[in-house]
Amino acid sequence: MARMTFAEAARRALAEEMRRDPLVWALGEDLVQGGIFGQYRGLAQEFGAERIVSTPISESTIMGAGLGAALCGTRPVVEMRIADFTLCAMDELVSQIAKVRYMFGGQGRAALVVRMPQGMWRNSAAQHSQCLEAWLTHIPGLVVAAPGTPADAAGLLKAAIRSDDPVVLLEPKNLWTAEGEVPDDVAPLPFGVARQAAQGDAATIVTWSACVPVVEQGVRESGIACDVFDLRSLWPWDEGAVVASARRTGRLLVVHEAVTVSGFGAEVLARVVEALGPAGLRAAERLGAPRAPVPFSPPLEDAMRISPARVADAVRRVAAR
Amino acid sequence: MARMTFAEAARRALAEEMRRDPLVWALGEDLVQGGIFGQYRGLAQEFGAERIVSTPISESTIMGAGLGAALCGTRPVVEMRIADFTLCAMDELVSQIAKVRYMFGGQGRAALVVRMPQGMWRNSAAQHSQCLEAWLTHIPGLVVAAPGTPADAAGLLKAAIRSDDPVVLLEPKNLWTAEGEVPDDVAPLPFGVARQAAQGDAATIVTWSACVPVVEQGVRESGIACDVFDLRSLWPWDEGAVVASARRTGRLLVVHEAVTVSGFGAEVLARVVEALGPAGLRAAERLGAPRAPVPFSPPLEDAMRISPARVADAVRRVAAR
Amino acid sequence: MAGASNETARRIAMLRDMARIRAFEREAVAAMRAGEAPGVVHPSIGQEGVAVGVCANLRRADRITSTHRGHGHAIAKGADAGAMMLELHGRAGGCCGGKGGSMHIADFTVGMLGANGVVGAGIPIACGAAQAIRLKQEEAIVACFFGDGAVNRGPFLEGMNWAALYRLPVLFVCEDNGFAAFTRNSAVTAGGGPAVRAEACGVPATVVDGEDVLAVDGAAADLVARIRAGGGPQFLHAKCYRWEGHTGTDAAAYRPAEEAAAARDRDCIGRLRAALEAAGVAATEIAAIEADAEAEMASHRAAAMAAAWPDLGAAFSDVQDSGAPAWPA
Amino acid sequence: MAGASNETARRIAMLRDMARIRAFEREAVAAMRAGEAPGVVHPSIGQEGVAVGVCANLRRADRITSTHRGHGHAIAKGADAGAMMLELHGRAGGCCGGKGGSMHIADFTVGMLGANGVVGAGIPIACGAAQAIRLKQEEAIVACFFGDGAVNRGPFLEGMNWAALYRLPVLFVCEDNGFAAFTRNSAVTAGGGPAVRAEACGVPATVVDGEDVLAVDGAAADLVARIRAGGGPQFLHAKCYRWEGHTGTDAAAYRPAEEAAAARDRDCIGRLRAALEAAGVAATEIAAIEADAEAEMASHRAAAMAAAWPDLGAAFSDVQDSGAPAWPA
Ligand SMILES: Cc1ncc(C[n+]2csc(CCOP(=O)(O)OP(=O)(O)O)c2C)c(N)n1
Ligand SMILES: Cc1ncc(C[n+]2csc(CCOP(=O)(O)OP(=O)(O)O)c2C)c(N)n1
Ligand SMILES: [Mg+2]
Ligand SMILES: [Mg+2]
Repeated sequence: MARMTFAEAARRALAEEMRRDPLVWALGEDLVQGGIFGQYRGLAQEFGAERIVSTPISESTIMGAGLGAALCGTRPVVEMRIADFTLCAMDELVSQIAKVRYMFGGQGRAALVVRMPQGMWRNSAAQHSQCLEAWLTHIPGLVVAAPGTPADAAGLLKAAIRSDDPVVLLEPKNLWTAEGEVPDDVAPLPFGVARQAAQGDAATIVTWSACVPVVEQGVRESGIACDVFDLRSLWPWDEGAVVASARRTGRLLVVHEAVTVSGFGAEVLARVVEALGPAGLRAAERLGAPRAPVPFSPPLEDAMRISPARVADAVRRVAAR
Repeated sequence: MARMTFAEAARRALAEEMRRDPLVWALGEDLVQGGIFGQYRGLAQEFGAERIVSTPISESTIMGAGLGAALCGTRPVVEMRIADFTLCAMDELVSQIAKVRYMFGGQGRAALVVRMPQGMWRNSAAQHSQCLEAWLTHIPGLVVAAPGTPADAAGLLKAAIRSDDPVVLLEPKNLWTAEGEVPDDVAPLPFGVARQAAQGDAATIVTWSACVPVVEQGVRESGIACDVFDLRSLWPWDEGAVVASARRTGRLLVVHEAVTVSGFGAEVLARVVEALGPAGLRAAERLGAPRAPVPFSPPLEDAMRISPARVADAVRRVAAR
Repeated sequence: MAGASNETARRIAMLRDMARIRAFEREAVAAMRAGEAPGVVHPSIGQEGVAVGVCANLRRADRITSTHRGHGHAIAKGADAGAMMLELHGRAGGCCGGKGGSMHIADFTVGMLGANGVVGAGIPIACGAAQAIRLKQEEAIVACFFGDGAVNRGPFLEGMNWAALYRLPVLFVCEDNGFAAFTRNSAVTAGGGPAVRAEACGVPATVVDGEDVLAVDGAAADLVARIRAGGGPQFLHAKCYRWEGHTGTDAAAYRPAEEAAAARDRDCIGRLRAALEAAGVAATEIAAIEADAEAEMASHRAAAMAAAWPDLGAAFSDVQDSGAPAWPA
Repeated sequence: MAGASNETARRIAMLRDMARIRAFEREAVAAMRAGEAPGVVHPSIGQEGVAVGVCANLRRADRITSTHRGHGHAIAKGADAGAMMLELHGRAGGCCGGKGGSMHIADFTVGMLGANGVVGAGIPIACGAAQAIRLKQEEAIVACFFGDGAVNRGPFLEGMNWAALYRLPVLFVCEDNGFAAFTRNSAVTAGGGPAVRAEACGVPATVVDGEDVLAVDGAAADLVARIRAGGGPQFLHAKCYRWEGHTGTDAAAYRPAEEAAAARDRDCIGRLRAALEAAGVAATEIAAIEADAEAEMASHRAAAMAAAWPDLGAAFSDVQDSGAPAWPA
């Protein structure tokens, strides 16, 4: 165990995978310079410019070349810089990468990772703050992972690289510098297994990504003992654990940074209601962002953010039902 | 009233709007040739090549130019050919068009329409069959309309053109040739007002777009009297009517062609559960596509489609709860 | 005369491939019109010389990426035409298990990495394939086919720059049939055309008469040799004409009938036939090749009509390993 | 000598604008480093000559589109620097109500259609703006600014072709400062560069020393005149250098210090200052202009720090009319 930042944990995990498998390589803008969050620092020196490839500002081709390279047997790590820029490569991700195995009847597979750091990061405004995880869970063919701790950043990145499915890894921009304990020998995490962060009978709280520490703190502040799940991966997601808990507590609260409307919280809520029947629950609610772009000004941005205090309020409300 | 196809109703509505307002114009591939579904037939002859503009295969610029043209006071109708190709223009739609008014503090508005015919159409396979309405409802700034009848195709297109908001119009590819009664003088439809297609106390059935006729028939086949709502617009959507009905019937079924996981059905279900509390309902379910791409082969494609028989089964199941 | 007869044999092989492509597509269009092959078929009839002239210079280990109009590329690269015909009919045994259809025809066993329903989408894929080939130190190149319409899409620019920058082993082949769907491409394209655009991004370009398979073959041989020698990407702009409409149901009313008729007079197959006859190959031998091609494809079509539909489970397989869909209730 | 003095007055105005941009950005970077201006600031210090030389030839009715590095374009087009400084501080009264910040600076009242956080995104927008101008028969043109990094994005190709095809009144201005974020752009760009690419798509191109505002002014005057005369789009490739890092916090360790120092010696402001002094303008007059600019921007910064935050309701306004978000519970 060692204490380190999210970025450092991710950096080490990638380095370890690149040492293990010479077919792993990474491509994206400014990678030789270390990436914009330092998550590639030093890797070009160790692995050379053929495996840590700085690219032009050509998002369609960064993504599409990742696919071509996967079809020819390498394991590319496709760096999108931030999730918003993936919007410049959506055809490549959704109509090509996600579908290639299926539409060619299993002849080829897109064994690659798309890293797309997402979410708010102090005052980046509307075009640099989006959370798009719900979109990706809607797309057949994609695995969607969303670490919320440094250890999981490492474990999920390793799992993503070794997976034969295309895996989208949503790293929370706001947590790159957050610290946590990371095992010396990080094992790849299985997809679809939540981490239970707290236990209690009052309610079942589900969250992921940047909201993980916020929810943990908010639940503590509420003083109410709840089951808290950090999903870690959104597709597949740990429906079994969440439904079992909700059956016991009878109360579900899903918290995420993304816009509430058509966010992944809707899917979690809907599945739990479908699984237990509405009568099996006393409360089922979501806490997310209003359906508005993210504003620049600090107090305005804060008004859109999930805070521990808002989580605590919601926990109290749900627990009281 | 006259009987006509969906495509013809839409064609007439656009022609009427273009006659009414010289600032309305359309751009997209093959428009001078009438568009691929005939929905622009004859318009180039009437309005000339400056207002019915055939463009290169440049989706990013078709979309982005629409925005620039709106910011300078015209009202462009942006034709995407099919929704799947919008994936080539997502940055322009999501990070530019949807956000421009907000991020510039109201200085400019994207008063434009994006037409994106969507969904399955006999054996078009994975890259030409996607339903992406849930994505769009998740994006602040966008209005999302989804007509399911020829009359609504006309009324919603007129409303979209006159709206000062950017409106995405999802025309169901499978219904272009479907016929229906269309008023001689089509009025623009207000957004957020559902059409109630049937009445009954057994359950509340919600649907839209290509599933409208399928659900109407399936409910008839079930022999069970239900409230059936064709939402017509998905953002805003007629939460009031649906919640009021579900309060009475206690049973909700949402049916759509899109993949169930993270589809807009999840949002409808979640809102109804949040509004009534889970205890206010005896059943809440969704019927959509499995999380798989759309296959080519007819029997495989049929296995993914919503059919009247599957709707009837679901209605019986929900009504029995 | 071993050289000459080798050369004649090579030309006869090219004629056979062109005849097979044409016969395949004639059957495919007929099947589509008869309602036997579902969905949409984009025939490349008249353009066979490009696919064949290029692929004659490729090895099995080489890869190709293709377009919505991809039957010819697939057959020229050695794909199994029977499995392709099954695929067009959506039947079990189709090269994509019936899940792809005409627009997603593929045969990875011969390096055919897939047709594509999105214009220009093969360009970035080809670039990445070439990067993988380099990383794995394989001896192979990539040929990337696309239409003239694709030169107006962003990925065209990105891919040209990318391939030139990393000096990738890619042969870009622009099949310029003059049309993008129902629009004459010159009506929506400015500047000096595909070759000029490629060169502006650092990819050397060659223009060739795509209706002359020997010219294509000669140009491709030269370019492929340069690429194999480590010379970086090359661009081949092949001018041709699409005899049929955009799809099997498009009557192509947007262009003069004489124009299409004139293209038929320039037939790539007819020209090679004439050249072979002039070189002393018997007309009967050529006729037999063409008859064989027609018989082969007619039998593939009959076999496809007789074949079983795929198992319904195929609709839910090969999506993904983690989080795969369950067979619905 | 009225002509000469008019010309001198014009040059003095250009000097003033350049000095104001530089002073604005010095304050902005300082405010960012002090933690007073939130988020990220991309300074264009050293590149002022391009914005000013181009905008000196624009009228109020003309439009511009801009980039993430847009302060200079905005000020040169006549935007209110005080409202801009408020915006950078996220305060009420900011030109975007505090909702946009530095990367989304805009002033529609002077035709500044907005900075953009997405590289290259202004290119299609400029094309559409020009189409609207034509449809409305307005007398105006559009100037579209972008960096050298943008020439590797797909929309660059699409937009060049589009503007040339429809002969739109657009002046494309490529501000080539040699870097795309932390990467030297020549290391990721193949071929003959921005001008060659534009010409390949049918847009005539001119290359100019962007560190010489008079050269930029002269070239822009010529190109703008051609555009106003209906000559279709034109491309101006202006070579310059970014004195600061990519953002206010980037130390630019990826380039030699001498290179940046050499660029400072070519200072566009210094060169115009020298030219004016040579033309007989008093050094004191020039010093006063620069001092005024500094005083103006210092006072804007002080005003911004004293200004109120926006009303919280602003977070929920101007999203859309139909389906607008409710103030959260
Ligand atoms: C991105 C995208 N836009 C539009 C289409 C619709 N479309 C299919 S084929 C085609 C024309 C393509 O022309 P070209 O590239 O010249 O190929 P050709 O059909 O002539 O072989 C169009 C517009 C598409 N498939 N993909
Ligand atoms: C589509 C997209 N990709 C990546 C980025 C991240 N990014 C912001 S500025 C920049 C460099 C842009 O270089 P250039 O166009 O030369 O403009 P400059 O910063 O030099 O003014 C990059 C890569 C972005 N904003 N948009
Ligand atoms: Mg073509
Ligand atoms: Mg630059």
